[in-house]
Amino acid sequence: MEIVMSIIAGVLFMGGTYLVLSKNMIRIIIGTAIISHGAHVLLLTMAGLKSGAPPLLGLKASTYTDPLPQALILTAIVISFGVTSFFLVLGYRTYKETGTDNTEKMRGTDSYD
Amino acid sequence: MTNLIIWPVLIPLLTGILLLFAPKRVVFQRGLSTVSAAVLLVVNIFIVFTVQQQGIQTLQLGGWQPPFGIVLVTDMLAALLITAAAVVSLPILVFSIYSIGKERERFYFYAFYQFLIAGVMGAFITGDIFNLFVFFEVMLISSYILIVHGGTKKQLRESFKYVLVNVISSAFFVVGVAYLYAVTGTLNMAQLSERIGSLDTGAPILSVIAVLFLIVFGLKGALFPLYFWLPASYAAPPSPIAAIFGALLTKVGIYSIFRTYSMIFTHDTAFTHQLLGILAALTMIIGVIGAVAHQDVKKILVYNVIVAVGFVLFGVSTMTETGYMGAIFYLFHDIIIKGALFLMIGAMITVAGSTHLKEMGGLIKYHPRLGWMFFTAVMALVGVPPLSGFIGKLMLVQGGAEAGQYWIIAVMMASSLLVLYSMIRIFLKGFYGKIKLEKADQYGTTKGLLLPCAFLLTVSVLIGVGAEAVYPLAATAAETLYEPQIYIDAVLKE
Amino acid sequence: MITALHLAIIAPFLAAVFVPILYKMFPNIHTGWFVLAVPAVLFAYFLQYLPVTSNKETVMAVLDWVPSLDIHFNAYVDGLGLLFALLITGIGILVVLYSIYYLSKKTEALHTFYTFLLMFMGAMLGVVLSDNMMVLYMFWEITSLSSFLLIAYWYEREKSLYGALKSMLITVLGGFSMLVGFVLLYSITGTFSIQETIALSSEVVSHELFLPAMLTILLGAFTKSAQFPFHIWLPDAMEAPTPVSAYLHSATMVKAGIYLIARLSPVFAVSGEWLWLVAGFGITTLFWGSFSAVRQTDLKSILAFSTVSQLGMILSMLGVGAAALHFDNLDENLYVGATTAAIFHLINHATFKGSLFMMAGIVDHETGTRDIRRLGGLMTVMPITFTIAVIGGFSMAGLPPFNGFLSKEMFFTAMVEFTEFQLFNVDTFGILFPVLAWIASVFTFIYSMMLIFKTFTGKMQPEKLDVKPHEAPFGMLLSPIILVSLVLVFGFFPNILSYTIIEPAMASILPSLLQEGEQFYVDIYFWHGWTPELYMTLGVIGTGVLLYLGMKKWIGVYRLFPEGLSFNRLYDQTIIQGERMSEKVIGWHMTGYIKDYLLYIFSFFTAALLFTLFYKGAFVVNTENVAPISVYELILAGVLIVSVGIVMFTKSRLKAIIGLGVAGYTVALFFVIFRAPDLALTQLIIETVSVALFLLCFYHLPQISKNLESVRFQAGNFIISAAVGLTITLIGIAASSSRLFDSISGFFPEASYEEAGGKNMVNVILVDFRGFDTMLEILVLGIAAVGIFAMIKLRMAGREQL
Amino acid sequence: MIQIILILSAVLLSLAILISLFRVAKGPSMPDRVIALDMIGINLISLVAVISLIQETTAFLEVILLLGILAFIGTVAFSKFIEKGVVIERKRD
Amino acid sequence: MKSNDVILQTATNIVLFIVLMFSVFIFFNGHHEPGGGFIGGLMTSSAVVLLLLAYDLETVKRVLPFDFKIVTAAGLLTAVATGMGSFLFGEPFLSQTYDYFTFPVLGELELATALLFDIGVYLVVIGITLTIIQTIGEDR
Amino acid sequence: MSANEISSWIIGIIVLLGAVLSLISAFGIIRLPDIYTRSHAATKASTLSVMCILTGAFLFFSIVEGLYSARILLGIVFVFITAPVGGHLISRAAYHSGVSLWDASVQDELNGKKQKQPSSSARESNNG
Repeated sequence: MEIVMSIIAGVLFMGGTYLVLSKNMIRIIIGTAIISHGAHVLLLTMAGLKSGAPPLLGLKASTYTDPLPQALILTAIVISFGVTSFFLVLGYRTYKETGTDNTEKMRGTDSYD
Repeated sequence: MTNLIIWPVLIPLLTGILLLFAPKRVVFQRGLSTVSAAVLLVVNIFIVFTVQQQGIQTLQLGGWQPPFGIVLVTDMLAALLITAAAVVSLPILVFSIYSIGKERERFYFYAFYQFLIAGVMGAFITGDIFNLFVFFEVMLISSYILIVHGGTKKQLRESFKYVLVNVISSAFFVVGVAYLYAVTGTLNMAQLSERIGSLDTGAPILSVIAVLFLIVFGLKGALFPLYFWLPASYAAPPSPIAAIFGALLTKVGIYSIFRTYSMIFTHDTAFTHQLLGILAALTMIIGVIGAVAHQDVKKILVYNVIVAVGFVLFGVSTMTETGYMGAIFYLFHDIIIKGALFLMIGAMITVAGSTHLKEMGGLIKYHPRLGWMFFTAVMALVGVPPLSGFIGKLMLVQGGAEAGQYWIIAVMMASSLLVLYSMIRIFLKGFYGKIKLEKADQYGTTKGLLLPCAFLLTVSVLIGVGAEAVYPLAATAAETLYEPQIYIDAVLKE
Repeated sequence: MITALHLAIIAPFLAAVFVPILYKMFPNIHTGWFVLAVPAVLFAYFLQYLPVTSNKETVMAVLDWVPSLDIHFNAYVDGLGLLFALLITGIGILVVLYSIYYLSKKTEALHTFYTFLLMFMGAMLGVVLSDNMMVLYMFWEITSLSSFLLIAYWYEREKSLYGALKSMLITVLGGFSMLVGFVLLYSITGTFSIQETIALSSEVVSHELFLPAMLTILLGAFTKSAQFPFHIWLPDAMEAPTPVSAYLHSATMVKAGIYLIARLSPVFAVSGEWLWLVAGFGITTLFWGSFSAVRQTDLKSILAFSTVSQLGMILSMLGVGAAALHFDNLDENLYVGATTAAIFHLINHATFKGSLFMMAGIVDHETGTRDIRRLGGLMTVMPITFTIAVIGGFSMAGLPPFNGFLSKEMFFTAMVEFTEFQLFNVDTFGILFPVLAWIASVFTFIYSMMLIFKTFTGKMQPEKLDVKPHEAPFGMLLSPIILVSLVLVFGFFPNILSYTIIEPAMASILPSLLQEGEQFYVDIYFWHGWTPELYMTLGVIGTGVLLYLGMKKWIGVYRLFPEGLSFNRLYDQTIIQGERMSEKVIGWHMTGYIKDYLLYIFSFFTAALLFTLFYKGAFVVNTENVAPISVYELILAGVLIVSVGIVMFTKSRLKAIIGLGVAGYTVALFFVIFRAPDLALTQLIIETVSVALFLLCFYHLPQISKNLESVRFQAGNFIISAAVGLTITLIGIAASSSRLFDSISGFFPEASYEEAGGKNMVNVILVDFRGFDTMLEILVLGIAAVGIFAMIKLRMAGREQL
Repeated sequence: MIQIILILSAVLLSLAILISLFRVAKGPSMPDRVIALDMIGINLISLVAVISLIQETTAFLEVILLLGILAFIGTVAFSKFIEKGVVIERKRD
Repeated sequence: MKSNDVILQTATNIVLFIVLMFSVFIFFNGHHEPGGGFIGGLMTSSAVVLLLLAYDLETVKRVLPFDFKIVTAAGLLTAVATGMGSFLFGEPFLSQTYDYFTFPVLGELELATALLFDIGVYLVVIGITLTIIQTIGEDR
Repeated sequence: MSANEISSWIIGIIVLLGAVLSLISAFGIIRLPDIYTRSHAATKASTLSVMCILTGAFLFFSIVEGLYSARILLGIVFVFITAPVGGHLISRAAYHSGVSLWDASVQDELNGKKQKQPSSSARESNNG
């Protein structure tokens, strides 16, 4: 299962990277969201899968899944939510101000002079 | 076990939160943030002395013993860096009071500034790799906002790129933590160091992870093939924001490389550190190329930020105690002098109304103090004794010689010369040369802007002249990095 | 402990601080009068060391600065140091005196001028009186900087800035190189003290770093002393006010390199490379400088090239003098004489060159030009100046009875004797030395004559002059008069210097030749009999006169050296092409397109990681402890992949969002499958809220425009992204297959309830074990939200600012 | 035995999701896709329930309820977007 | 465009009640079962999102007349202050404690400072979601 | 066969029934000709399927584990309330955004009563 999940994480990264490399602002933003999914899946996978019950002591199981990565992922998910929403709004503000959603046109005249 | 070392994070954090409550009361915003920055400076200096006298300070947050809880660790390196950060944050704040404008002030500028400082402080003192990630995010999100704050076209355009690159690098950071956790099963830096140190035979996967972390931190720290985002985005925001970015943000990335490559990934130095050394040299080269290529004062300075990255990381790559000390000295110096230079450039721009050198000239006639401070700062940057850059550079050369990396020393000296060339050009064309603007034509005044610059410059001179006083601190810091066992003992053994 | 000696070094700096204040306070008094006190007092102070050094005693005043790095501000006075200290302060007095009349207190920014000048003076004293290499380096760089500032003193002139930049770049280049050399020496000896290094010189010579250390230090000395091919900065430095040229470029700064070579001779001179390099570069510079001087038309340019050439001469004598170290027996040692000559000429050069510079300044000041094509016939209007020029010029040309003649004779002696030296191929190529020396002397003779006669004789051309020339005021003439009187004094009574100054200085340069209580034999006299040297001198005069008179016929020779091949042009082109190249490099890769940047970053990411992975053999697959797979999980994996595919290839933003939602929900389902309820909950809500946010923002955003990307572009992106995905997957498999340690998480099940009072371990970790993370995480959220608010509400667009 | 039935059910449900995804990809109209998304959401609820049965754990019961709520919110948001172009109106007229 | 949303609004009113109840439940239960401040806060905000979808910004502003930026700040302050509370007892920052108390009607309950911390989290999450949505929603 | 085993068989069958229903409705989504008919499959059949499965789950936890979970019941109620509303909203959105009916439809009651005003997103929905 770890191998399958590694592949899934890889696919998510691939998809995200592909989108991020496109010129369109929306696709780039969606791409970053997918990349962060990939990172979260990978973090969960790397901790080892299905090694016990859900980490709730109320279940009275003998072994539990590693709770630490789950807490980390939760933190990471929430942070990436904050960042993604910021990025999204930044995208649309940029569009409104510069009048383009094509990153090729966002080059800036002063890249070097 | 004291709560002392949480304060560097808490002071700006609390200040920032309090500032959120009354955004429109500008006087309150200014006053509180200035006071808090001053208090922070005092506290951090106190921490330096505490660390010097009592050794590494740790704080087990929530009272949980490491590695299970998060532990804050202030060794001398961290203490020095938080102090340097506090030293620059105060004058830059004062500078921005005079130059940032009411509108930005009313829209939480100071709060974001404080949060940025909190993030930087935390990144320096945390002893947990995931907590480092979280602090990075605090710092980054504040930097995203500061870079776009005001919402001009240029800012929006550049911050889109800036955010994108950093979002990706954050994802890579999580990936790195994931791999590291899979292999070592822990997040605590001291335990990482201990566990990886205990491996007799090489663990090839750790080399891969080390390279991954180099990429992650290199992205934040603008290491050679990863620096592309930096020049335009640092040149976009107003001067005080550019100053705090130039002074601090890349330094956090550098610090992280420093920390991980001196304490954690030491199992395969033949490969990883050689790579780091090569990249550092290339960073210096590309940095000076950029600095020489531009005629825009902000850009020139921004590329010099990249050069400094190369210098410090070269020190790290030597893996010698002298090299480490050189890197520490240089890092400390660079934080302060880059802050000073960005502020002075800011004052220049205020007066000249342009960032381009061809629009400037003869500024020294009406702004002699600014001009001579700038000249001195350039000399400090280049490493002319007795100013602050010298000791760092000397020890970097010594460390490089100890490690036998002569060709990197040559690169370093050559790039120092070009740094001098690029910066003295600003002096020659901006302050010297035909007078372009008579008194009446100037776009702004330097009222209130010179004092912060003077403060930073004074600190720089004091570090250089009083190097003997700073030396034991740097030596302690380097010792801890060179002998990770000291750190491990302080964190894991009570 | 701070001693008087330290104070003497620091005094000029301290005085420099007060100069602007005095300038403001006493606007009616020329600031120079205050400044004059500094060199005067210091000169008097240093004079009292004369008896000390002539008794072969040295003074070391110890002051710790950064002892941890072995940096001590140790002042050291011996014969060599004192010689230079006296030169610096002595010439300093005259230059300041001269400048008082040269620079008008009405139009010039005197406070900056004297601040720089005093800084320079202090730095020079520091260079020659420091025992510690790092302190020496410090003062060395300060001399470069203050000379930069002095050259750029008229900062609105384009040429001043050009010359200043050039001199700074070249001398600082040398300074950096020298710093590296010092560090290399330190890594051999473990000390920065020059005297201690000299004591350890035998170790140094046998060390493998010896040669690199020597070369880098020599580079420093050569650039500072304007040795070929680094001499190009010196002529351009003539843009400085003349007092500066007289001071820096004749007597002091350029001699710092000579000082360094003399000072470090005991360390390096036993090696053959040293002998060749120092003597070789010296003689080449001597020739090239004198040869180039003849083609100049500007008085100060002639003097500049002449300085270059004279410095080369001194250096070559020092180099030849080093040959003495290859013989133990002092009595039979002929080469010591070369060192004597070097020091003697050093002093002589300061006197005649200083006076000549001042003369040029006077001419410039009184006629408004320094161009010899516009000058002529000034002899009658400026008789005193003419006399100065004659004495200085004849001395420079090496004519008796002036001091230049004496040292020139000794120089010839040294060169002739050098051919007899039987080591390091000198016997083969050594003949070049006297030949070049002789040719150079001829040229020296010619330009000296040009200097005197083209300016002062011939027809006056008042129509070419802006002002009507007249004799300079007495104050301005005073300094050069003093200097030419010294020329005469040293010419007639050279031996007043012999054992007071020259011999102690030699003892510092060649200490290993002296036993306790011995001293060098220094006796300088006019008549040596009909020696080859005398014939050489006569030849010089004869040939020189002929060539000077027939100059029009052969001056075309210089056109054979095209301007395009000169070192000056090399420097200019390096700067211009360097800038252009770097603009190209930057413009080429810093395109401003974020896509390019990401491509570089991703390429490096995959390349570096995959290389490391396989180079290190880290890729392993271990299926021992992996979790089992169910069919439905595979199907769900398929769902996830398909939904990502939908997002990737769709052209509709809504479809992309739906795809993203499906992907997010599927990820949440995987969280369920892998027993992470809290994660599943969070992921679900966040996914939903994000989708709502996307929809909300879509109101403001356009459709994804079609046909943006070409197929090739897409294919390229796909390859890169596939490589990124592959990298992540492969390392993931490798990492999960090589778990080296147990996770620390075994702690949490017990501690959660027992110590933290919660049954949901994830929540307990979030609020307690790692509550700090959570606190910061909500901080991130808070900042993001307020930031979004600020970003939307605060619009300063339209007021683009810097 | 019951495990096999449950896994079989899970497989069927996943297939249903995959098939619905086909509709998401194919369209042709946007509401079609949203319907398919809604369908996927509902199937996810079932799947979570089945997985809880397979794992014999009560840990995911919250997820079931939450998924119901969120699928609804999602559907409302999408249909409003399709209908009006704006998800949250400033003021309804 | 005018539209009749009676069905949606009626359904929302019922659903909203369930969601809010559930979010409170999930918030308090978080220490022992899946849930907690984040999820509780997010659920509450998704309830408000539903309300926004069914009605409009003005209406919701009337119902919930808060400045959500202040809510965010207050939440942050609560969380940090909880952490600093441990200074009073000379404990490290963010030390949590808990105890069991017997209440007259409710019987024995566990009270933990962690709950206070979670309230901060809860407030922040609500505050930020609604700040963002309101800000974007109002932007024209 | 113990009572427990019987009940688990019953549960199994209910769950399987739900799963099969869900698959059938998925086929409906694919096979049916236009959006309005597909919406039937999506809302009606899958609501039934999810209720079957949830009932199965409720039974399982109450009988086997002895836990009467209000959350599952609430979930059933919830799906029961929201599924029709959701279906209604989408169909309405589809109609308003101008998605055409199946050619074989016999009746369009709203025809003429409501103006078709393609909104910005409707354009999008058609070109998607």
